[in-house]
Amino acid sequence: MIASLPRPLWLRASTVVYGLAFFAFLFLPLVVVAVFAFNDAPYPAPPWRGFTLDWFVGHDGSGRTGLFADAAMLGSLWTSVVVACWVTILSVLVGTANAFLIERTQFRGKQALSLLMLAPLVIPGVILGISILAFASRIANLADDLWGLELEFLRPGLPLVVLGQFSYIVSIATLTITARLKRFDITLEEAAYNLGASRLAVLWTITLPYLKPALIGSAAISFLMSFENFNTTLMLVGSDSPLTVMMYGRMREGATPVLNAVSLLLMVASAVLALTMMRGNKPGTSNNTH
Amino acid sequence: MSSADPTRQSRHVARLMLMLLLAPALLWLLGLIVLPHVELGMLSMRARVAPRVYEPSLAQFRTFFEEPLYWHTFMRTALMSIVATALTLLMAFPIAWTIAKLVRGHTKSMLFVMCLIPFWVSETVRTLGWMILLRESGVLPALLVWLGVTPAPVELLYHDATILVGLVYTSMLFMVIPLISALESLDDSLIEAAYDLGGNGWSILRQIVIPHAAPGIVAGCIVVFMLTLGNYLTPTLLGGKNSQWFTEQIYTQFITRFNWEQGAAFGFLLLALSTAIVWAGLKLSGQKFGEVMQRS
Amino acid sequence: QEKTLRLLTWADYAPADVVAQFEKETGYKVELTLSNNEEMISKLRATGGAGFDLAQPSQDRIAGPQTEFGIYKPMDLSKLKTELFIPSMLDATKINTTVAGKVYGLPHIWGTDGLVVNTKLAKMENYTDLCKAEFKGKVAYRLKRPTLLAFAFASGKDPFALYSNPKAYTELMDEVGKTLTACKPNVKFYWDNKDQLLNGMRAGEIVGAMMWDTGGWKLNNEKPEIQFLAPKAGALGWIDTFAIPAKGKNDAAAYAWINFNMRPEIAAKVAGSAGNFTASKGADQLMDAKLKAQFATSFPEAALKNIKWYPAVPAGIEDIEGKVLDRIKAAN
Amino acid sequence: MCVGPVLTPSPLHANPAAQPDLQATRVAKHYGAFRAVDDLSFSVARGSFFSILGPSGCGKTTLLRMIAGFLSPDSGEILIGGKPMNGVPPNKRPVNMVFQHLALFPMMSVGDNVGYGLARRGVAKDEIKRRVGDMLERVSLPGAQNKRVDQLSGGQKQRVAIARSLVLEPTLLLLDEPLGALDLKLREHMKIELKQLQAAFGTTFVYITHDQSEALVLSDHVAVMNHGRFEQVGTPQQLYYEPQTPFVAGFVGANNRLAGRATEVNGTTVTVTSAQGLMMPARAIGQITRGDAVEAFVRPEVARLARQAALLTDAGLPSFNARVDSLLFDGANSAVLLTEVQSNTEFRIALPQTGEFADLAVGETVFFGFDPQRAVCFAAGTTANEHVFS
Amino acid sequence: MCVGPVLTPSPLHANPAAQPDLQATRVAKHYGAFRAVDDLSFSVARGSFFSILGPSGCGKTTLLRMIAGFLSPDSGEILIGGKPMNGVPPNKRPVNMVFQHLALFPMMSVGDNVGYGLARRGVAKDEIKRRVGDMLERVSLPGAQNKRVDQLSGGQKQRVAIARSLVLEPTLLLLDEPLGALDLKLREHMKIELKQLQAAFGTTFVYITHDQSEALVLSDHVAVMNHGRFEQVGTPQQLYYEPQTPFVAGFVGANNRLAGRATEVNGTTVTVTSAQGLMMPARAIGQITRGDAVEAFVRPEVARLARQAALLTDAGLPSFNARVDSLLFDGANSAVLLTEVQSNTEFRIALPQTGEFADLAVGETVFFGFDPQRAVCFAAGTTANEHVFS
Ligand SMILES: Nc1ncnc2c1ncn2[C@@H]1O[C@H](COP(=O)(O)OP(=O)(O)OP(=O)(O)O)[C@@H](O)[C@H]1O
Ligand SMILES: Nc1ncnc2c1ncn2[C@@H]1O[C@H](COP(=O)(O)OP(=O)(O)OP(=O)(O)O)[C@@H](O)[C@H]1O
Ligand SMILES: NCCCCNCCCN
Ligand SMILES: [Mg+2]
Ligand SMILES: [Mg+2]
Repeated sequence: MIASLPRPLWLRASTVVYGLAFFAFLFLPLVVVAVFAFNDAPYPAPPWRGFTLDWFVGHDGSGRTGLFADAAMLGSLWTSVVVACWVTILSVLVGTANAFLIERTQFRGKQALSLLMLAPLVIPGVILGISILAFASRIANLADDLWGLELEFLRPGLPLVVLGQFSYIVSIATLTITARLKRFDITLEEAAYNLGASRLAVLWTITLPYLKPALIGSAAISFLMSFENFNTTLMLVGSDSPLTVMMYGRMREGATPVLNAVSLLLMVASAVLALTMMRGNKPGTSNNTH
Repeated sequence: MSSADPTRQSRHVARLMLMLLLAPALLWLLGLIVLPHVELGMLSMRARVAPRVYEPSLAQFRTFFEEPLYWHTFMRTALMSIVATALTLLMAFPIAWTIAKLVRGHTKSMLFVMCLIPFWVSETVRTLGWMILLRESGVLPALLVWLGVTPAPVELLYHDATILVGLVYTSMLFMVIPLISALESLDDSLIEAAYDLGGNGWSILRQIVIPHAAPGIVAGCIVVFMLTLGNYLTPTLLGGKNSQWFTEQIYTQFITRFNWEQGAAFGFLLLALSTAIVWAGLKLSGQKFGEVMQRS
Repeated sequence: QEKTLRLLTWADYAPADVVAQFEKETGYKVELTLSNNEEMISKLRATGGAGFDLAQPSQDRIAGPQTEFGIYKPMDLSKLKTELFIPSMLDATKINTTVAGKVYGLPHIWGTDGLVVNTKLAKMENYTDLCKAEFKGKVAYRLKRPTLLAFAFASGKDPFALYSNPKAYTELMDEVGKTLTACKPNVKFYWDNKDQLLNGMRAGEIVGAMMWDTGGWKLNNEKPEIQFLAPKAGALGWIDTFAIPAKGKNDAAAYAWINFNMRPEIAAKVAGSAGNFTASKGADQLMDAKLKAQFATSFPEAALKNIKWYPAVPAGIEDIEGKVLDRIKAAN
Repeated sequence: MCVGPVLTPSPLHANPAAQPDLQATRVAKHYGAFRAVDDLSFSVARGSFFSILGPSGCGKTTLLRMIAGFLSPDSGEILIGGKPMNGVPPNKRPVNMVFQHLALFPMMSVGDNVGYGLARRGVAKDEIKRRVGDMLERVSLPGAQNKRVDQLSGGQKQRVAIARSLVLEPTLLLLDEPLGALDLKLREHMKIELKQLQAAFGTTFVYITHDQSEALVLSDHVAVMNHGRFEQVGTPQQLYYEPQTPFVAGFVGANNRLAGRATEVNGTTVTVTSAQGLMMPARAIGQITRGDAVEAFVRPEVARLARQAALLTDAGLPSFNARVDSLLFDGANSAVLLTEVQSNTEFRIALPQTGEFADLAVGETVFFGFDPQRAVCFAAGTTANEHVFS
Repeated sequence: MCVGPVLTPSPLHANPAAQPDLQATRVAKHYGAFRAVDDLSFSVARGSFFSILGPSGCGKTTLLRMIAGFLSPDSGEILIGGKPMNGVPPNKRPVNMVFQHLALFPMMSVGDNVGYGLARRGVAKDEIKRRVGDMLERVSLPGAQNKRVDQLSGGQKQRVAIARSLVLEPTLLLLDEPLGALDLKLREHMKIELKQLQAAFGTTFVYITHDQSEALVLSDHVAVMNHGRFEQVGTPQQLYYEPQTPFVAGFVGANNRLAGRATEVNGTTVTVTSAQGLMMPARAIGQITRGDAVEAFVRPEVARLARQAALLTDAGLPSFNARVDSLLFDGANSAVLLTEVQSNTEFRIALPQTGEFADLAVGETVFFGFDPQRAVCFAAGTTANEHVFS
C-alpha cells in the first residue's frame, strides 16, 4: 500500500527485490549489447576475448570494418536522421493544426473526426505500410496509365517511408499537443487580447509559448518513434534503407559487433538528447504544474 | 482563437480558419488512412484469373478459412498477444505502483527515467541484446553451463517463451507510463479513507485502485496489445523457424509471394481481429475508446 | 542526361574495385541495392518497374513475373556485345526469358545449389540426409522453392516435368511439404541470408545445410573440413541474369554496365568475388585456380551431368509452392 | 452617477459636468431564449468605484464581457468615454480587465506581464522598463520585475494583474470577481488594499462580485443584479438600509425573512401575519394594501434581546417570546438562533458586541423585539420591473 | 475536559466520571530537525466537540494523522477510549476520519460509500442496507443511496462523508478542515449543520481548522496551536475574552495590536507606550514589570467612538484623537480605519450596529476610547512554553 500506511517487512523486502529484478530485466539486454561492442571477436557472443575498438575504428584494410568505416551503415544512419527530421516537422505541424481544430473549432462530425485521428494508433504498423503501399502504387499506376506521368514519390522510397511513419506518429503528436492545449486557460488569450494584442500577437506571444513544452515533447517523441520504426518502414522502403531496416538485414546475417557499436552509439546519442531535453524542460514544465 | 462574438466579418475569418485547420487533417486521414484501407479492401476482394486479369472474388478469404495453417497462425498470434499483454500488465503494475505511490522526490524521478531509458534505443537494438543473451552461443547458455545447470549450451532462442519475453520487454514502457499516470491521479486520501474505514490491501486494490486506474489499465493494454499483435521484428528474430506470427504471413504474401490480394485479405483480417479484441476489451471494462486513448 | 546507374543485385556481384573502374571509365555513378530474387521482384512489382535501372534476377524467375506484372523492358540486343557471352548459355537464357517473342534477360553468373557439410561433424550425401535424426537442431536450409525442388528430386521425382501439370505438381509439393515438416526439428533456422548461414556453420551451430556452391567454397577456404557436395539427386543449376526494369531511367548506363561486366577480365573479377562462374566467354582462363579446383572436387563428371537447370517458372506455380511453404512454416 | 431604468437618477458626489466613463443603453444579450442580460441601462461616473453584485448566473460576467468587447450585445449600445463601442474589438477598446483567476501569463516574468500591453503598443523598450518599474512601485511591488509569476503570493499576483491593466491607463478598469480565488484572511486584506489603490489611481472601476460584503465595503455605487436585470442601484448604505425589493433585502446583508399577509396597514406601518400565526410590524416599501401577500425582513442586529418582556414594551417595541436553539459564539459576530414560541418561527439575532447575554444557554426562554421602522415589508414578488421573470 | 501542558485543567460541562475518549501524552513528531508536533499532551472528553485551531503548517494535520494511525509518533502515547494505540494500524482503530477533500469513492454510489466500512466488517448485506438507509436519513439525505457521488452538491458530499464515518459508530471522529473546500455561503450553512449533527449523534469530534470563526462557533473546547504546540486550550469564550498569549489574541478574532514598553504598572493595569509615543492602558496577562517590552491588544468592537472627547472621559475612558482614513461600510460589520493623530498609529474600530456614526466622513476627526480592562497586554514573546521557538 501507500507510504503512509504501515507495510509489513516482507512486503517492503519483496518490493525491493522485485524492483531490482525488474530493472535487471530492463537493462540486461542493453548492457550486453554495449559490452560486446568491445569484444575482440568476430561475433557478439561470449567468451570475452579482450578489449578492442576495432568495431568502431577498424577500416577496410584491417579485415574488420568498424562502424566509422562502414559506409552503408553510416549512410543508413543518415537516412534515418533525414527521415526522422521530416516526420518530426510534419507531425508537429499537422499535430498542432489538429489540436487547434479539436480544441478551438466547432463543426459537424468533429467528434467522429477526432476519434478517427486516434485510429492509426490501433492499426498494426504492417497494415498501415501495406495499405499505403497499395494505395500509392494505385495512384502512381493511374497517373502513369492516364497521363504517362511517373510520380516517383509514390513508389517505395524515402518519401513514402516518411508518409507512412507520419500517418500514425501524427496521431501521437496530436494527442500530446491537444492535451496541453486543452489545459490552456483561454482567459490568457483574452487577457492578452484585452491588453491590446492583435490575434497574431496573441498566438505568437501567448499560445505558442504555452504550447512549447508539448511541441518540444512531441517533436522528441516523433523523432524517436520515426527513428525506431520498423514495421511500417519495412513495407515502404525503396533502395535507401533506414537504420532499423539495415540492422534487421544485418542481424539476419548473424550480426557482427558493428551492430553493437552502432547500437551503443544510438544509446549514447539518445541518452544525451533525452537528458538535455529533460534539463531544458524543467523550467518549462514547472509552468503548468504551478 | 478567442471566443469573441462572431460578427459577420469574423465569421468569415472563422470559416477560413476552420478550412485551413481542416485541410491537413483531412489530407492525412483520407490520403493516408481511409483511402489506403479502401484500396486494401478492394485489393483483398479480387482474384487473379489470368495474368493481369482480376475479378471480384472472396477467394482470398476462402483460402484463409480453408487453410488451417493460416487461421492457426492467426489464433496463435491473437492468443500470444493477449498473454503478452497480460504478462506485461502483471509485471508493470508493481513497478508503476512503486513509482506512483511509494517513492518520492529524487528516487521517484530516477526510477521513472530508468523505465524510459531502454526505449530511447530502437527495438532492433533491444532485440539484438536478447539474441546475444539467449542464442546457443550466447551469454545465458554459457552462464548456465558455467553454473552447472546444463551440461552443454542450450538454444534459448526460437521458443514461444522467448517470443513472449521479447514482446513483454518491448511493450513494457507503453504499459508502465499510462499506469503510472493513472495511479498518480489516484488521491492517496482515497486509499487512506478506505483503510481508515477498515479496508485491507486486497479489497482496496479491487474496489478502489483498479476501478480508478481502469482507463489507464485499458489504455496500456490496448497499446501493448496492438504493438504486440502488429509486431514483426521481435517474433521473427526471436522466434526464428517457429515464430509463426501473422504479420509475417502478411509480409510473406506481399514480399516473397507478390500476392498482394492474399496479403491484403490477411491485413484486413488482422485489422478485424484487433478491432474486435480491442472492442471486446473496452466493453468488458466499460471504457470509452476516445477517453482511454487520450491517456496512453 | 542521367548520371547514375541504380543497380538491384546480389551481394558480391558488384565488388568495389569493379564499380570504381566502371565509374572511372564511363562517368556513371553506381548506386547499389542488395537483394534476392523475391525481393527484387516484389520491389519492382511495387514500383511498377521503376526505381532501378538494372536488376539481376535468376533466369527462371523472369518470364512469370513479367507476364504477371510487366516489370521489365525487352532487351535491345543491338546495344549489346553478344559476342562476349558463352553462346550456349546466352541461347538457353534467351529462351527461358522470352515473353511474347521478346527477350528480357541475359546470363551473367551461374552456379548451383547443393549441400554444404562440415565433414568432421557430419556425413551427408543427399538432401534427405539433412533430416536424419542425429542432426536434430543442427541443419539449415531456406524455406523457399529451391528446397522444395531439391527434396522433390531427392524423392526420385522430376518436379520440372510437372510444371505444366498444376494438379500433379500440387500433389508432389504436398508430399515434399510433409517431408519437410517432419524434418523441421532438425532445422536450427531457415536461412535467408547467406552470411547468416555461413556464420552458423563457422560457429559450429550448423553441421549441414542446403546452399549455394559459392558459400561452401568460401567456407572451405577458411575451414577445409567444410565442403560443398553435389547431392546424389543432383545439384540445382541456376543462372543469374541482367534484366532492365520497365521504368528504368538510364538504359544507356545499364547496357554500358552489361558490356563492361562481360569483358573477360572484369567478369573473372566479379565471378571471383561471388565465388561462382560466369557466362562471359574467355573469363574461365582468368579465374582463380583454387576455385576451379574446388569446382572440380565438388563436381565429378557424373555430378556435372546430373545438374538440374531451372526451367522458367510458369505463372501460378509459385502460388502452389507458397502454400506448401507456409504450411511448413506453421507446422510444429 | 448611476441611472437605473426605472430608478430615479441620483447625482451624488461625482462631478455632474464630467461625462460618464461608461454608459449602457438598453443592452441585452440572449442565449437562445434565455435572457442573460435583459435590456439594461446604466452609467458609471468618471473616477468612481461601481460594483455589480448578484448571485451566480445572474449575468454579471456576460455584461462585463460585453463592455470589454468579448461579446457583442444583441441590442442596445455601450459608450465608453463617450464613444460608441459597437464593432470595436477588445484590443482596440480603452478598457482593461482583471480576470477572475487573474490570467497572468505564466511563461513570462512579472515585468514582462506588466509590460505586455505596452510592448503590443510598440512602446520603446526603455520606456516600457521605466513605466513597468514605476507601476510596480505604485502597487508596492518594487523590484519584482524578474520574479516568476509562480513565485508570488496570492495577494501579490492580484496586484500584478491590476498593475498590468493600469499601466495602460485605461478609461475603465473591469474586474471580474478578482478576489474570488483568495482565501478568507487574504480576501479581507486585499479588499482594503483594492479600495486604497482605486482611490490612489482615480481610475473608474467596474467591479463584479457575488459577495455583498465586498460590494458594500469597496464601492461608491452598487448595482444589485438578478436574472439579467438590475434590482436596485445605489450607495451601499441605500441598499442596506433602504432595500427596494425583497431580493435586495435578502441578498444584501443577513436578514430574517417572514412571508405572510398584510393584516393591518397603518400609514407606512404594516402588520404581517405569517401562516404560522406570527404577527410582526414593519415599514412598508412601495404600495401595500390590506390582505396583500407580503414579505417582511428584519436584520439580526436590529432585533434586541431581553430577559424580561417589559424591557422591550417599555421602550415601545413589540415583544416576542422565544426559546434559544443554538448559540453561535463568534466574538463580535456572535448570534443566537431562536424559535419564537407560539409560531415556531426561527430567528437569527445578533448578540450585542458588549458581551451582554454571553451567559445565554441553549433552551433558555428570552424575549426579543425591534423597531418596526427598521424592519421592511414588500408586496410579495416585488422586483425592479414587472417583466423580469418572463 | 481538556488539559493543556502548562495550563490548569478546567473541568467544564463534561461528566468528569467518564473516561476521556482521547488522551495524548507528550506526543511528538519530528521531520528531520523540524518539530512538526512538539511534545503535546491533552485529552478530549467523551461526547465533546474539540477543535484544533492554528495557522497553516502549524502541525494540525500531523497531529490528526497520528491519532488516526497514518503516522506513528516519535515519542509519547495516544490512548483512544482508554486503550493505547501504539502499533495499532488505522484500520483497527476505533476512530474514523473525514478527510479535507472528503475522499468519497467516486467509483461507488452514495450507498456503497456509506456501506463500505460495514461491508469490510463483514456485516450482512441486508443489515448494511438497513443501516445505510437509516444513516442517510439521519444526515437528511434519505433515498440518496443510488446517486453517484458527482451528482451531489458540496454540502451533500460533506454529509455523505460524515455519514460514511459515523455509520461505523467510532469512538472518535476526526475531521481535517472538512469545510475548507466549500464556498463562503455554503460554509456558513454547513457550520451550523455540523454543530447540530454532532449534538444529535453525541460522537466525540476532533476538528481541525485554520478558520477561527469555525472553531468558535462549533466547539466546546478549542486548542489554539502554533509551531507544533498548543498555545491555549479553552472554551471559545475563554480564548476570545481571556487570551493567554499574544498569538492567541492576534489569531482569534480581529484585534488591534500595539507593541511598546510598559511605562507604568498599576496593579493589573499596565500603560503601554509605543515607539511612536502612543500611550494606552491595558490589563496585564501574566507577570509584567515596568520597562518590559510588551504587546497590547484591543478589539475593534471594544473601542467606542465619540465626536467629543468629553463623552469618553466622562465615562472614565481614556480618549484618543483620530482622523478617519477609510470607511468600511459592511452593514452590521461596518468599521472605520482611523489614524491616531499624534502617533500616526492605525486602528480599526467597529461601528455600532445601531447605525450611529453612519454619517462619518473620510478626513473627519473623531475621538475613541475603550475600557482598559477589556484590552489585554502581554510581555512580548509570551508563548505557552519557553522552548517553543527552538
Ligand atoms: N455561451 C453561453 N450559452 C448559453 N448560456 C450561457 C452562456 N454563457 C452564459 N450563459 C448563461 O447565462 C447566464 C449568465 O451567465 P454569467 O456568466 O454572465 O453569470 P455570472 O453572473 O457571471 O455568474 P457567476 O457569478 O457564476 O460567474 C447563466 O445562467 C449562464 O448559464
Ligand atoms: N512528510 C513531511 N516531511 C517533512 N515535513 C513535513 C512533512 N509533512 C508535513 N511537514 C511539515 O510539518 C509542518 C506541519 O504540517 P501539517 O500538515 O501538520 O500542517 P497543518 O497544520 O495541517 O497545515 P495546513 O493548515 O496547511 O493543512 C509543516 O511545516 C509541513 O511543512
Ligand atoms: N533459385 C535461384 C537461386 C539464385 C541464386 N543466386 C545466388 C547468388 C549468390 N551470390
Ligand atoms: Mg461570472
Ligand atoms: Mg493540514
